[in-house]
Amino acid sequence: MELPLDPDNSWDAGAQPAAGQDALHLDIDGWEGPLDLLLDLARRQKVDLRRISILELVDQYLTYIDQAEALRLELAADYLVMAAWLAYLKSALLLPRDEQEDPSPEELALRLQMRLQRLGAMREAAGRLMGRDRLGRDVFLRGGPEGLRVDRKNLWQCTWFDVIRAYGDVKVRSEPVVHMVRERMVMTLDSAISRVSSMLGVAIDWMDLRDFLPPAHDAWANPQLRRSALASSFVAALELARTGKAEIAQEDTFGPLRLKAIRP
Amino acid sequence: MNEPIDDLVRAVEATLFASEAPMSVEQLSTHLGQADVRSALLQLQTHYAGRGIHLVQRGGRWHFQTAPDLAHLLRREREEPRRLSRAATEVLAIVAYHEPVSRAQIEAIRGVQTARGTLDVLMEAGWVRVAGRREVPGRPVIYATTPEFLSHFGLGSLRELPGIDELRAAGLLDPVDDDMIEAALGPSHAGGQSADEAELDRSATGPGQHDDRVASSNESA
Amino acid sequence: MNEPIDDLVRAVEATLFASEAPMSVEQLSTHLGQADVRSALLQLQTHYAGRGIHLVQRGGRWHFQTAPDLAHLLRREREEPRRLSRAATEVLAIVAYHEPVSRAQIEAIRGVQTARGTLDVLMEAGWVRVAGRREVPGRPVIYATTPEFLSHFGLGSLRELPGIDELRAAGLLDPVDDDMIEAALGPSHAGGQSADEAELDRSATGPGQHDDRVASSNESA
Repeated sequence: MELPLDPDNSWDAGAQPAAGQDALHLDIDGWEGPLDLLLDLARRQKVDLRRISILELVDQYLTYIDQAEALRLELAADYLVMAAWLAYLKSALLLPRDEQEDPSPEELALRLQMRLQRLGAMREAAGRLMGRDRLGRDVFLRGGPEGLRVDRKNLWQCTWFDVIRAYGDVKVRSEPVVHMVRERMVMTLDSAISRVSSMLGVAIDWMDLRDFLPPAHDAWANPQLRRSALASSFVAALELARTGKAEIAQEDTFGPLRLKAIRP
Repeated sequence: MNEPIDDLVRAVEATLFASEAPMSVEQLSTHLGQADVRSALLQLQTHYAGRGIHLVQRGGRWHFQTAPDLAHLLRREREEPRRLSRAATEVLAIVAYHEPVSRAQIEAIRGVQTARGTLDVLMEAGWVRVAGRREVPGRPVIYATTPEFLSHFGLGSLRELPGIDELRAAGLLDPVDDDMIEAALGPSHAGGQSADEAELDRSATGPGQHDDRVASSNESA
Repeated sequence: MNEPIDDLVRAVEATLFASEAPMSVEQLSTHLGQADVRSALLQLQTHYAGRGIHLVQRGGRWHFQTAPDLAHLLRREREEPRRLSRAATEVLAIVAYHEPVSRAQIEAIRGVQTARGTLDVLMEAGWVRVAGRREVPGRPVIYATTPEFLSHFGLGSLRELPGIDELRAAGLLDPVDDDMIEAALGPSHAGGQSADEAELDRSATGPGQHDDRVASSNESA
């Protein structure tokens, strides 16, 4: 019962040499399981599968199994299981009814018959399918089609407003961040020098630098302007000291800066 | 000699001739600037009916092919396509007539376990595809045929499968529900494993392992 | 509808259709049992003359091919609308406002590097063209807009583009806040640098940067 084992090849290898078991030749090659064997036996009754005699079929199957065993053929387990089940079915069909039984033996026989019909139908359908005019075997496609090609072309979309808005964005983004110093009131260095030197000219003693600033009213009340005046006056003092026109003294760190004219 | 031919008919004719693959009405229409190609297809089909080339529709896709009666002229010099094993042809028929089907349903009909390799061969041939999973416990994979299956076997649709109406009328294509499978498998599988166990085993030992009986034998039997 | 066709004509038709290469009269004849195929070929040629495919003879070999006037069907162009990227739109605007400009100038104005692909896209769109080279060291390629640019955007000439004052009036040059400036200058400037430092950084990115100051700024305050 062992058949050539070629599990990976579901394509027919073509001329398959018959197994060399001449002594055991019992027309047993090629069954695909017990159902397959049953179907073949049923076909031999030469009647419509719907009208086969199940009892006859069971007998044939059991006889077949007996023969195979007599010939010491190694039968796959499922053949034996089927034989046992069929033997049970036969006895159930023949013996007086047990009303309790469900499914009934007749129902089981019907199911078996249905399964055989179902398999028979598919086997026949497969044959008819394979026999059709098949593409590449009986009918052919065009041998050298030119082929269709679809080139994709981008259709770019953009509106006039998109363009000018983009330009505006570029302009705004790339515009340098310019910090304009707003024009504001300052005391220039020149005016500080002339103011400090003229006031030094009349001073007799040391004077605090802050005393050289203009009086803090009107425009000079502006703190920014006062700071500018202080800074300019400080630079003016340094300048006068550098040119030998004034002395600068500071007693403590951050203490008041005092100036005094150097009399030539 | 010939009456003038409609431009659209000519365009459909040229497009289908040039195409490397069958084309659906939608594909044709898209290629030809959204034209309605249906009537052109029917005109061409009629025109070519008696010729050496036919225009056919397979699974909604159209292609030209040689006339079947000229097979003897053309088959020559061409290598015979490899033949499928009987097991594979049976499985193919079951998938086609019952689709979508699970492996367990295929096995229930055939009464034997089906080697994984058998379905692989059919999928490799491009005739069978995985069509999802059935939403039942275990979520088994289900299989169905492809448009290439229809093209290859010259079927406009599955409704043209040989004898399908009779088989359906006889109840031979009724869905095999799981209980039925269990009951039906009872006799032949009593000695052995459940389908799931077999599946696990198979994935552990490699494809096709179990199917000594399937990969054998010839179609002719 | 069709008159019956001679079997040999049908055979020649199918054979040429299925053949992967053009066939000579001798090859055809050999293939078809030494039949004299010449008259069949001429019949077919006449039959197909007005159709979407023609039977033609080239260098003594016969084959079917698409009718020359339908050759455009073999290579279709499909237009896919795509929106111009922001970067490309900016570059387009700069070319339009400053043409002819070199790539370096575009980058200087945008303040960021411009991918080569961006200009390619604009040239593919047909809106920008290479307008020669500038006669300065390095002879950089300069770019300008095309007539298609004008017609696409409905402009009589580039002078119709709104000027700086008009852009400002339209609010398109409204001052941006510090966050936006920082975002534009990149993350490295986020840490509150003085304007001068930022200025130095920026002038390092390229020439032409500072000219913009003239047209810009909001010292009106």
